[in-house]
Amino acid sequence: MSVGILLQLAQSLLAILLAPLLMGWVNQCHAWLQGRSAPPITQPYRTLKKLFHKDAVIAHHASPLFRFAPYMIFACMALAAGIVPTIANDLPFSPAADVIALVGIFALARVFLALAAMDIGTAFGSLGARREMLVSFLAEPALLMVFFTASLISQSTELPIIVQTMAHSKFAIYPSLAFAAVAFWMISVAENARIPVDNPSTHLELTMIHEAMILEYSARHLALIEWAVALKLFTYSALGIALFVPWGIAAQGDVAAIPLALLAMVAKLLIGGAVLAFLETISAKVRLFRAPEFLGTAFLLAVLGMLIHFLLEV
Amino acid sequence: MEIFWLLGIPLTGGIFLALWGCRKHAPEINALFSLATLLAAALLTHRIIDQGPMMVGAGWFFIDSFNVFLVALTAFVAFTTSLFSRPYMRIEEEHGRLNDKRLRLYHSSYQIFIGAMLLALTTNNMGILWVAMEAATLATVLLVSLYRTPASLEAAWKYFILCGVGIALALFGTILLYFAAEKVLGSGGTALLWTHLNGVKAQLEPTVLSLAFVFLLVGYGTKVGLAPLHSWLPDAHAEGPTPVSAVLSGLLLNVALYAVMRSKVLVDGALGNHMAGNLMMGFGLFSVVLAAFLIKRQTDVKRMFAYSSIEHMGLITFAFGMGGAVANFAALLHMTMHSLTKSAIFFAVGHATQKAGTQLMSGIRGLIQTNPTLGWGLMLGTVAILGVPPFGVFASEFLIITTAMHEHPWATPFLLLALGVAFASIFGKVQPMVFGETELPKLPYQPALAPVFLHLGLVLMLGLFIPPYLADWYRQAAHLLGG
Amino acid sequence: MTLTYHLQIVNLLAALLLLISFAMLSQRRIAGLITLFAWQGAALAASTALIAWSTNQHHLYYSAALTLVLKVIAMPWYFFRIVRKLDVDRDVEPMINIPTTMLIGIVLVIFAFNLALPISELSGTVTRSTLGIALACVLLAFLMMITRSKAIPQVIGFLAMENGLFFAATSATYGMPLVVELGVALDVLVGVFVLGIFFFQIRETFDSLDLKHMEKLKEK
Amino acid sequence: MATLSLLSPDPVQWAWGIVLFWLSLGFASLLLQGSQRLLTGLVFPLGALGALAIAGVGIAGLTGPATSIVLPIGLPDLPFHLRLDALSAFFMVLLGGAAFGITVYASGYFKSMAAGPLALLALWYHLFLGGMVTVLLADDAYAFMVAWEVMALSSYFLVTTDHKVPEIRRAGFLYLLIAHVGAVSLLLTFGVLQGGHGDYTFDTMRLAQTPPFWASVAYLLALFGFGAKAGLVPLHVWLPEAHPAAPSPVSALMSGVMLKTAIYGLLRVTFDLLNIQIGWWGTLALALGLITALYGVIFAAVQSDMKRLLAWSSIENIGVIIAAFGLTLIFHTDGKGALAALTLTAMLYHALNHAFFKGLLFVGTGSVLHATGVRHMGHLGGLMRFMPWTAWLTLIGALAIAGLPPLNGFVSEWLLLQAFLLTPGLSQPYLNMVIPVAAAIVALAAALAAYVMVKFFGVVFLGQPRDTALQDAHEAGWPERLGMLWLAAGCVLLGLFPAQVIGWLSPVVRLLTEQTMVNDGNWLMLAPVSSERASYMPLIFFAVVIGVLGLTYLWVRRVYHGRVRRSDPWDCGYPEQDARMQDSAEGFGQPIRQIFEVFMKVERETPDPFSRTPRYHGASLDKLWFILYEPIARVTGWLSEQAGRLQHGRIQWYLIYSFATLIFLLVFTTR
Repeated sequence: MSVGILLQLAQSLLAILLAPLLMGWVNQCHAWLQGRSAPPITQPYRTLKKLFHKDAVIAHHASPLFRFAPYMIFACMALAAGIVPTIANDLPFSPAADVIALVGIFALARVFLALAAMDIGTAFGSLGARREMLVSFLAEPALLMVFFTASLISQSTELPIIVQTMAHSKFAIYPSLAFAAVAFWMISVAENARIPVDNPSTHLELTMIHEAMILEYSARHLALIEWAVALKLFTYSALGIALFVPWGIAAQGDVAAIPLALLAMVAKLLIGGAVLAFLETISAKVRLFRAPEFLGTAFLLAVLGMLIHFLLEV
Repeated sequence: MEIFWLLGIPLTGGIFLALWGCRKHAPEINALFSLATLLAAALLTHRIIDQGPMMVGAGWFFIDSFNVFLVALTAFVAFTTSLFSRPYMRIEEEHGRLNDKRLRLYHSSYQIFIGAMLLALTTNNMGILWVAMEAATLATVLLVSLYRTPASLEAAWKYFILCGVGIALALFGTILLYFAAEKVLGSGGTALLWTHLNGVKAQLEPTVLSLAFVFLLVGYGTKVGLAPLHSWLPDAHAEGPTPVSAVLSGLLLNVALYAVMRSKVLVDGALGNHMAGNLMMGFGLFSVVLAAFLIKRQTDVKRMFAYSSIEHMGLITFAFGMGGAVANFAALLHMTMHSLTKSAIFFAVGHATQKAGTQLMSGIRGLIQTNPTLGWGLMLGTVAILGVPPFGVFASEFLIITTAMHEHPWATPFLLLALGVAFASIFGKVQPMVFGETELPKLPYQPALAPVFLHLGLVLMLGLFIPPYLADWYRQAAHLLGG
Repeated sequence: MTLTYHLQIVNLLAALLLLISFAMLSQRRIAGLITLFAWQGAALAASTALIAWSTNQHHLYYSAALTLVLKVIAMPWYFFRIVRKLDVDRDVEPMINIPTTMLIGIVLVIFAFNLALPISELSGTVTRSTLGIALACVLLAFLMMITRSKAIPQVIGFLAMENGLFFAATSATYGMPLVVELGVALDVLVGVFVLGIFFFQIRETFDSLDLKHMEKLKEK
Repeated sequence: MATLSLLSPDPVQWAWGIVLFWLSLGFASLLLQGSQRLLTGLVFPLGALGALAIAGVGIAGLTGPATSIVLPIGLPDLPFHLRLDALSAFFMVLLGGAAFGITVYASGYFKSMAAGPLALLALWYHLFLGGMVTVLLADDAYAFMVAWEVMALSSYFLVTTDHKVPEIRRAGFLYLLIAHVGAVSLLLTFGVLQGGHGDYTFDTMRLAQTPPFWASVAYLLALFGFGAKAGLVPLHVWLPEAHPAAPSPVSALMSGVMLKTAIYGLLRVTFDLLNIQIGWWGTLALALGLITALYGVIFAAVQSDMKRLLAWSSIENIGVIIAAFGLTLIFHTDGKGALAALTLTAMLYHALNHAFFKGLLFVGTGSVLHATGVRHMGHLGGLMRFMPWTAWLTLIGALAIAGLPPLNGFVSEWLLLQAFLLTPGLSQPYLNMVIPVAAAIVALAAALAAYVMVKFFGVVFLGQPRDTALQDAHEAGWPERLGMLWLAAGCVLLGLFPAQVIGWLSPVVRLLTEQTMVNDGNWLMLAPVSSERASYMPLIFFAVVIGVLGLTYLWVRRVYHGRVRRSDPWDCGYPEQDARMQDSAEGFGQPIRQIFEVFMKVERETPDPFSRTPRYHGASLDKLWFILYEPIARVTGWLSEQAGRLQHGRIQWYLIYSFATLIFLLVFTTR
């Protein structure tokens, strides 16, 4: 048990600390693919440091909610990162929240971000909030459907159990998971404000979603939000790994397997990041009104996956 | 003995008022006579409760639980109506729509009308019953045409002709009845006595009785206002003075239905099948539905409530048609509730129309602003008549509808439809009359709202608690009607 | 059974009644109508008296007398007076034209006879067969009320109906109990009286007795 | 709880006593017409105490055995039977809990009302409360119907408190009409259920062996009748009209509590009175519920009147509850007792939650209305700065109804989704496939609810005031705050201690499904079937979030600094942006409208390019109104016209009617 708690802490901290690195890696791959000279992989850390040192500038009529939100968002993301098994399975904290609760956490963070965006009452803020909620109300059920497919297979909504079934029980091919995986990819792209739904590196008001919401933030608040964003990307990647390529994650109480698991993890993340960057580079951002269609497709795929599970695997 | 008081008082009242009616205090005298009648009725009722059904006056009169409660009801509503008519008629006089001579006519024929109805209720002789009904008609014809306006004359004329024809058919039915009875009871006076007929009803000739019942149903049914024989009713109610409308739909319709029921008992006994019941159910349903749809298009408030009377009479007829202990009980209850509530509504409506100076509902607005009690009276009365609990009308509708659902499910869609339409129409029209803004003036006299709330209070009470002896009456009557 | 000849007379009178009813249906002029009505009353009284005599039911004499007084003398006189007062002699063309009315009348008579047949079988009275005629008279009077578009003819139709009823009572059942008959007579009397008042009121409000003035009250 | 049950040997008598207390309070308030201060200062607080007592009695009744009394009133052969079993008790807890907060709030809210109307309002208010409790207690058809209609009537008079506004009158009329039609169909239900010998007590109905066909008829009638009250699509049209029209505490009561009485009735009839249940009933209810949920939330998203928005969201929640009801039926008829128990628990839990957060939100809008006199969100905004109490408390409600952890809305949704995930246990393969898709719809509705709540809270409380008048909006008084605090506390506690709440629910669930939901977890862990399968620990969850939050805060402050500089908003450097550039309510709803336009009849008036004062107006109307209700109205109109032709005016025609009738009957009888 104590080992478990140690592992839990270690993993959570690891996630929190490593998250910006993943972000850095993705950006680097971007740069390479676009033939630019890449920023150092630690660039995100520097940005955060700089931001933390700055004085916060806040609009006159900003309400307490505005200042409270970044902490809330960060806390939610940290919690999420703590729940998803990255290196070790069956952590003492994981029963606190299953996949549905996980979706709930993301929703909580999102709602606070949207509210904070509307708080200043600028045109961009409410615009961003609206678009974010528009994207999310389609992405969220789709994500749930993906999880449902997995949990219908593993008879559980507990991530550890799911990983257990996928990784450590007899190997089987689940066609439904293929659909789920594609859906999951599309969803995580949307949720993490990446191309083709949103573009993290633009401030063009016609297109931006996420950036529009955090326009008014500066200094430590902005830092926390950026960090939370990185964490979110990390968590989603970890989720994807846990659901679809869980091999390598250390089984229950198997402390010896931890180092191996760590390596496997890093490798998967590197590959995942690279693939993300690659796909982003080759795809173009769609018009905002196409976004619902994009997510609708994801939703459809997820549901299809579930039906296929019923057709072929029961 | 009470019976002679009961019948004598209104009669003398009629004559007295005809002679002295021009005096200043005619309304009070009228009220006094009605009060006396009420007392006599109370005594009679008391005696019946004590000693049960009895023949009075050498078998000419027969009082049982069925008619005694109608007698009490009639005397009571007649009294409250006379109270209401006191200020109402005063105001009418102020407005110059009436003069002393007309008032004299009004008061005397009011008394005679009441007397005739009481006679019709108490007599044991089907022939006398017929005579009394006709007398009641004649008395009210003059009341309906009291204003002498073209409209009121037209209404009265239609009333007279249609009811006259109807009642003539009823006479033919009575003759056939006598014709059949004479075979069994031998000719002479006794052959039309209901008690005797009831005693031998099993031996009466079925074919003759079925014919007789058709004539009686069509005849008295015209007076009950069953569609499609109802055409006189809305006109007569809308054009006569409001107290008359109140007693017409509160009492006369009941009495007519009473006559129908008396004959139904005999016919059922003779035929041994459900023919009479089916006919009544058919008439009842048709009236309910037709009335509901006609209510929807009304603009005149009294006319609207007249149609609602048709609807309720249809409901009662339907219930009686279903037969059986529960349905009969419900029908009797509904008779009581309807007369109390409807007369109360007419009282309220009467003052409202006087206030607005028109019977058009579009002219009556925001009553609870200028005098709240009147407004609430009308609102609560309407709610009650629409069958919303805890008012008593609901109690009977509850029994009727649930029984119908169990006995004759095919009928319930019609009931559902009709009740829905009627509710929408009436409530949708009354609401703006009671609520909202207004600039109507106050009334010159204090309106008599005591009767309104007295009635509504009774209806409310009966909805939540029916005194045991009253319940016993209903039960006995229901049983006697073949429960 | 072979009828004694005064009963044959009764049947004859019955036929006469029917005939008069038809005549009334076809009569356009009000004065003529009243006369016919009086004749009908007379026939009725005569038949009643005959039945009373043949079956010595004494109370029937009273009702015969009553009929005579009321329907042969009082009412026609009263109506003539009204007609003269209001000089409304001519009735306009009835709603349905006369031949059609006649045809309908025939149909009604047949219907009435068929209706009365099973009852007449049961009737113990010697004059049972007249019940059908009585019913026919009632229905014809009803038809007349429907077709006429003026007040007075309608009322006469109404009274003719009462005649029919009365005939039914006497012929089929040797008359109702006396009280009832008195009551009925009284009612009729009062009714006619009331009507008289009415005519004047109607007259002074609409200055005619034409019913087409009285079609205001309806569903818009 | 134990003390309470000691204190009241017979809960049902207590409950009835409290009802009588409320009634007397109502009529007493008629005598207090003169003094406004007594009314708000005494009558309403006493009423609130009554509500609290009702909740207590309910808790006592949950554990104790069913108790019943017979009152001396009612019909001669049918005196009022009252009975308090676990089901009634649960709903009494719901009622009391919500009504206490709302009534406390009301005692402050109505301070601004004139004494005369207020006395009347107090009368109807307490009649309303009494009626609802009596509905829960009634143990025979007559008592039930009387209480049911008293409830409807009093609430109608409450809705039309401000009867001088024509729209409000119209709303009240529509409400009462649909309520009445529903009531008649309930009458028919009881007509089917009764034994036929005029015995209307629920006991005999329980014993009656209804044949399947008639049972189905009864069920459908009940679904119609109760659906009309609960706002089941397509019988929902009255709800978005009536709830905004009423004074806010009343809207809160209606939305939070009254709708639940319909749910209670549905449960009572289906599981208790009917002796058989049939599979397709559940499927029907599930389908209707899902449609209602989606329909409601979509329309909530496009509203621009804040109370109307909440009303539509009530429709959504009712839809979710009915869907859960349907699923319960499906499991129950399929012999999956445990799963039925789980679903039923989820349903009851959601009903309870909805009472609290919807009550909270409605009274919140009440305070806003009080402070600004504006209901249209287009004229609000930035109120968080002027009325922080209201804003923060409302925020709790908004997060709860959006189904966000760790608040109560999430728990019931979580349980429900778990139930959906368990459907592979069912015997019909067809349902197996369809129901997870149904789960998708529930999830969609939940996500949209979040959208709606962001819109609601963001537009009303955040941003800049869209109207200069809002500058002097005042915070709500103390009674209001207390009321809101109570309700908010309910939202939080129900979210944090699900295990306990489910423990309390178990008697109800056992009563209806002969089983209870197994909780494999412990006092802080919720694990429906087995902890292997799913688990959720709200307390831990909450603690961690708070902990991390606190740690981060401290760490940021320690390691770095807390310096803040105030300035104008940045907004991409655009200098003269003002309040009108924020999203209006319509603007925020626009994407939803674009996506779901098929359900709506959209009225747009776009400004003409050359107009000096360009203004845009858009309204999204309920299409059902036009494709369902207006045709009905037209048909009845046509029919009544035809009927009118009969009343022709010519006496000859009338004579012909009688004549024809006579002839017809003669032929009819002698053939």
